Amino acid sequence: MAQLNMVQAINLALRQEMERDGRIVILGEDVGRDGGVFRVTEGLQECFGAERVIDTPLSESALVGMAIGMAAYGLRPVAEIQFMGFIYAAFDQLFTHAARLRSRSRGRFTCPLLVRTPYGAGIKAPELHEESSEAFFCHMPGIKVVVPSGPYTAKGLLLSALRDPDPVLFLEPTRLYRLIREEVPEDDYTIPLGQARLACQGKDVTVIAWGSMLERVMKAIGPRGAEVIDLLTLNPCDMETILASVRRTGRAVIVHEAVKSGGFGAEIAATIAGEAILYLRAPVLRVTAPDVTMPLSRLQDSYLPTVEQISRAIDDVMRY
Amino acid sequence: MAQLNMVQAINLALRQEMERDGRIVILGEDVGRDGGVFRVTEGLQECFGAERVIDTPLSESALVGMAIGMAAYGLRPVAEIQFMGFIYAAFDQLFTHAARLRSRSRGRFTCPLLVRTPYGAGIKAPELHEESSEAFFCHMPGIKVVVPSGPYTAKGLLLSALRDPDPVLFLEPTRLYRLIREEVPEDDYTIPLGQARLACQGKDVTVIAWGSMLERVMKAIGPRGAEVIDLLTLNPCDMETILASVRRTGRAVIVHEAVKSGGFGAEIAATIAGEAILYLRAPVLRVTAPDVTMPLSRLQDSYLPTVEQISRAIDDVMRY
Amino acid sequence: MFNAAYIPRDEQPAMPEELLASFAVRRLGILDEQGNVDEALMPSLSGTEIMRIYEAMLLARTFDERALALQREGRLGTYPPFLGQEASQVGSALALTPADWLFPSYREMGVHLTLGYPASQLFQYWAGDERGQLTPDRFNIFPFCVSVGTHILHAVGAAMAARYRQDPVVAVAWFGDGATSKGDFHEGFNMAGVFRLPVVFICQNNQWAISIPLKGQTATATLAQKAIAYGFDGVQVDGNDVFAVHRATVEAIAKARSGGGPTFIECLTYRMGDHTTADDASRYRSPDEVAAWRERDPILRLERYMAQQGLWDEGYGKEAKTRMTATIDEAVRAMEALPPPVAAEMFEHTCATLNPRQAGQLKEL
Amino acid sequence: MFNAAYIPRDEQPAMPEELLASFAVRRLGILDEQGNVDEALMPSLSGTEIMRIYEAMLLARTFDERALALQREGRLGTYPPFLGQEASQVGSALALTPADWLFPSYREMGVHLTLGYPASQLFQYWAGDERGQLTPDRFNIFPFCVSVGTHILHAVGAAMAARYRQDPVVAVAWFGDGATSKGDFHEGFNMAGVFRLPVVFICQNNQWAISIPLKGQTATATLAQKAIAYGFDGVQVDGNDVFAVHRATVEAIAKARSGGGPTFIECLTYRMGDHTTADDASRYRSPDEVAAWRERDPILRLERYMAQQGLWDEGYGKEAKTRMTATIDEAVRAMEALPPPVAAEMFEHTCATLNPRQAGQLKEL
Ligand SMILES: Cc1ncc(C[n+]2csc(CCOP(=O)(O)OP(=O)(O)O)c2C)c(N)n1
Ligand SMILES: Cc1ncc(C[n+]2csc(CCOP(=O)(O)OP(=O)(O)O)c2C)c(N)n1
Ligand SMILES: [Mg+2]
Ligand SMILES: [Mg+2]
Repeated sequence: MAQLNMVQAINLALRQEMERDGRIVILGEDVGRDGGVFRVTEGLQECFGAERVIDTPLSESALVGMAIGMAAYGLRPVAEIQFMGFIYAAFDQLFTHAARLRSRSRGRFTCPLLVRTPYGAGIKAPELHEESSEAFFCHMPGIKVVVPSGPYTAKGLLLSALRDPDPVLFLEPTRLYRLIREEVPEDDYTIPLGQARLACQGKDVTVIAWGSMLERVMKAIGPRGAEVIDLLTLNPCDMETILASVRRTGRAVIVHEAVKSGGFGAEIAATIAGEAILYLRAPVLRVTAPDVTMPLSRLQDSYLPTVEQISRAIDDVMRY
Repeated sequence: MAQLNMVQAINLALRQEMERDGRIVILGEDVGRDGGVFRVTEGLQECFGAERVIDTPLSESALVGMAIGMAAYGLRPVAEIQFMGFIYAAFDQLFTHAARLRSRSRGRFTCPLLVRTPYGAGIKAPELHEESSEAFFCHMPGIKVVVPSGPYTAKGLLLSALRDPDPVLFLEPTRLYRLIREEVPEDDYTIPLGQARLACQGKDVTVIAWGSMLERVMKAIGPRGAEVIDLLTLNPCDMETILASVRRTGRAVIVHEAVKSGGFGAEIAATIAGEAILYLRAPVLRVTAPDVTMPLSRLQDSYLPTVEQISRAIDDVMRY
Repeated sequence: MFNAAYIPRDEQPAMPEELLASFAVRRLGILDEQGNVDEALMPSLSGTEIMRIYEAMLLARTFDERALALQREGRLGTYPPFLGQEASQVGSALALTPADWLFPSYREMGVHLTLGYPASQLFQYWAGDERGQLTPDRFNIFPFCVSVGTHILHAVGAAMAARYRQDPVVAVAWFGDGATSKGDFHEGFNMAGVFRLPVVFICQNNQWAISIPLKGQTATATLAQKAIAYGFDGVQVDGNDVFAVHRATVEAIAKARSGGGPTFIECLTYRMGDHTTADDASRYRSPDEVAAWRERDPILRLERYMAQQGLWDEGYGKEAKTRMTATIDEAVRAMEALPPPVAAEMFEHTCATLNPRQAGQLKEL
Repeated sequence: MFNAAYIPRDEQPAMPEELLASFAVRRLGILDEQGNVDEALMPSLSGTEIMRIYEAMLLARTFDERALALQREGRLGTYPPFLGQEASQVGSALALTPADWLFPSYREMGVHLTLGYPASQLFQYWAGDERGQLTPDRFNIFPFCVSVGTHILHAVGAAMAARYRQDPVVAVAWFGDGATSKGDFHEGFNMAGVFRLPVVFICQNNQWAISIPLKGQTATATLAQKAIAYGFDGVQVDGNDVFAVHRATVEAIAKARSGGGPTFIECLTYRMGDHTTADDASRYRSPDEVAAWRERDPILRLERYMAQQGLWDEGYGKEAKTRMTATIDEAVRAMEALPPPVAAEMFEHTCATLNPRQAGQLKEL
């Protein structure tokens, strides 16, 4: 077993699965010769050829739309959107078509499409390079949304996603790309989609997070008896794990880096309010970015939830 | 005062405001000669000319993108998206640009743009003609989302929206277009954006709805002591009115026709769970469409929340 | 330092420049309104084959007429008639093999019918039941695409996949003049050009996009010339001339199948009916314009040609129409005999499996 | 009935057809690599004007060099150098009036500087502070657009508004070769054509979109020919020839201002540096290619021409560079003297007023 960072773990998963499954084809801007702007697809074109690792024109809607056609035909396309801030041009193809093809054709055509994209803030890159708009895609029946929290989960989730019969949006927290190294088995292992992970057990408060916020949550909990849930899959969301935990702890704090209003934290809080209300001993708090246009890098630290804010929210619910 | 339906009320508001304000220009597919597929802009091109009521090519992204440029230049464009199911192609322009122009230019350029679109189900039209995807736009700081519930609110809200300094998405429930007639004053009156309306007072349960669901809610409440909140503006949402009511009633039911997961009902329930938990006497229930791809017309009645389902949810929370 | 230094325009004649490249757009027509054909261009079709073409067009029209009637009786929902576009649809459909992948818009029922897609399912779809879109296994026909132009990309993707698999398959997309204004048209055409894919794009330029006439859609004289922007061939074809449409499609498919890349075929035709049953075309176009196009009816001119050739007379015309009507009667009966969809079906195909939340919602039904 | 009736392709030669329309794409070049000009095409510029052009290019280059240096020192964030594109930027910028509306991508700092946009604000922006985008009132320059190609529509809209207001204003959008693949490029061009708007589209075809070379972006031989798809003129210009760029832009602006509609100008140039400071271009292109383009440096060739004309010698070149360096030094000082942004500023411009939720969040800061 090797110590890998997340870029390496994803690269490894792609490489191994491409060896195993000739239907997998990667396409995107700069994914081939350049190996991707984060080097996630580095070496894959050399290895599998330009027919399987395809550099495309600058054309996000076409990237996803073509991949839908390829998936329906029987391939397993992996489309890379260079940064999540450029996925909005492909929104129509994702929502109108990828999410609905199975239903519209009553199962005759399916869309085993994987869309990968670097996601989230914290790298002080230019505008639109640090978006965290996962909530949009969690309101699309038919699409799965997956967010790994480290190299190990990245590989296991990616292998599941690559084998899923339906479209999966795979959001890769850029801040984590090279931040964490973990043991990542060479072996084929999968982490099932739709199942959250208990990052740490506790009985006094449930803290729910995903992606790069998980790292801050782990720093924030300190010695308090916090149970930390690393969601891993946002859609479909493992509400059963969340509810079971909240029913035990009676307290919930949800942390995400997207703006609060309409963020995915709302769905979690709403589900708790609908199905675990009798167990609650405190308000369900959300620690998120404020409801403002995302600023450029110099104000990023003020925009993103901090360890202190998370810690304060935990204190607040504990005090009830 | 005349008895008008919603189509007539919106037409009247547009006409009166165009007379008052030469900066208003309407653009869209079939809005001119044809008067719009629902006849909302009927007669306006005759009245104001083809320079002010502009038939455009079939091009939703350009419709919104151009309107952004026009708004920044100093006009007040009103862009019609023919049906909400075709707005997704304009998602990028709305989210990347309309919502952010003021912030990106630090106030130098603004975007007083109104996007109108027929919205919601219940008319048994073809695929994509009955979408209810308001939640996406409630996760976009910088954009307001408005949903009238009848002819009177339509005119008053539209006049406010037409005078708002920032982009507004105005969702017109197609099912209500000709369903209700109401007294609609000829006079200039506005209903402020961001303020909910108490459709009916009560002290036992708060029911929150908007658009065409309001009509079903009013049928469902019966003699029970329900306080019904007609949201009118979804973003920014009048949480203060909701919280005040729930703090009185201790019970909340939220009704919307969009699918449940990630729907705007989640934000409301989450806010209640975060800020009125101590007052709650029952779970916060959401009555919504199920988390499935929207079916064609023959299954629409099974998909949309019914009067019975709403009524049952009210009973459920009352029983606590 | 440089305060908007404006250097005034000098008073010289319009700039002489070096010629870099030149392009031509051509038009194909074989069968004229009087039923005469250009023998040099006419494909060598047997009498039986021509009768097959004719009957396919007649079937399409009979379906279309019936659908309109059913809609008026409330037995179908909103319906988009294709009256006048039969030559474009049948002529192109007949150029395909069952292995090809088809990507229709919402107005190509003539393509489906020509290939043998069950008419009952077409009615079922337009009655608001998505089971009508469950394409029989012997075809590769994508569901109707209501969001204009967005399916062009799927055709391009299928062509990419077919090439990857080295299958001798061509992807064909049909769309209207309005679709040429959409971003996806552009992105798809560009991809097809860059990767030289086996795909044929067929635009039925019926000259209207609801109430927007062609000149409100584009400033170009033809749609065919748009292919110049993507580095492959575009041709304009008389879309009411089934021989020309057929010939152009056969050529384009052969080219695509042999690695020659994409072709854009503009079929210049006319939407003789309303946009849909929810539309009233008399609000935006003159009866004269419609009447002029009635003269160019694609079936009429084929009948004229066939009559010249001794392949058609009124008796045969009536007998054929009776047969088509019987076929369509049968399809209507079959459609109406289908059990209505049940609510649980909504849950069946959102994903391969239900997630726990959906399962809970299904239980609550 | 009609089971995928496939009528085999007849064995005839490729179809003869009627010619419908033909198109040409032209190329404009005035100043060659040796510094010789085509006198017939050369605009009548005074020595002073030529020196102004030269100094504008020098200022742009000096800014660009400094920005790279600052980035390496961690004083700027990721930065996209425009080395090699000075002629395209300065030549086009000098054709504008302050009343015109400008829509840059992220790589047009040379346009800003030429017009007199404060260099300190450009540095401020690239240091990650959006206040750098607060365009001074005397200009109508939109914020940099990072989402490739999406700003083209804003230029088209501004042109529409200017026409509605009957203002003698032209909208100008700059973008790269990569942007021509985007749907918004297409939708914007189509709208501009249909409404014949006063807009000029300037593509700096620097032949790379990060690692994607031009032939991976389009199957066409030129980008200029894409205008044929929209019914207006496209022209290819030597983008390293400041006189040609200037002349083509002056002509296009004059045409637009006088109601002649849009023009597409393709400036064929080269990105001599990395895509951004986060990129390493040596991964995907050869040093030979870059070296060949170094010979075509737009400043070098202007110096050669000016030397011929007695307008340039090494002494003047050095003196001018010293002045530009001082200007940029001053801008850096000004930028670094600015107070840092404070958190509350995030809340200031999302909407005209704060909503109650935002107000609450601001209080919690
Ligand atoms: C993306 C999108 N925008 C708007 C509509 C509404 N609409 C349906 S058909 C149509 C006109 C289409 O015209 P064209 O492409 O020429 O096809 P035709 O209907 O003439 O066959 C419009 C605007 C739609 N279905 N999809
Ligand atoms: C819509 C979009 N997709 C992807 C990117 C990431 N990206 C930034 S620049 C670039 C290449 C742009 O190439 P081109 O248009 O030729 O402009 P250049 O950078 O060469 O000036 C890409 C892919 C982006 N900024 N926007
Ligand atoms: Mg049409
Ligand atoms: Mg480039």
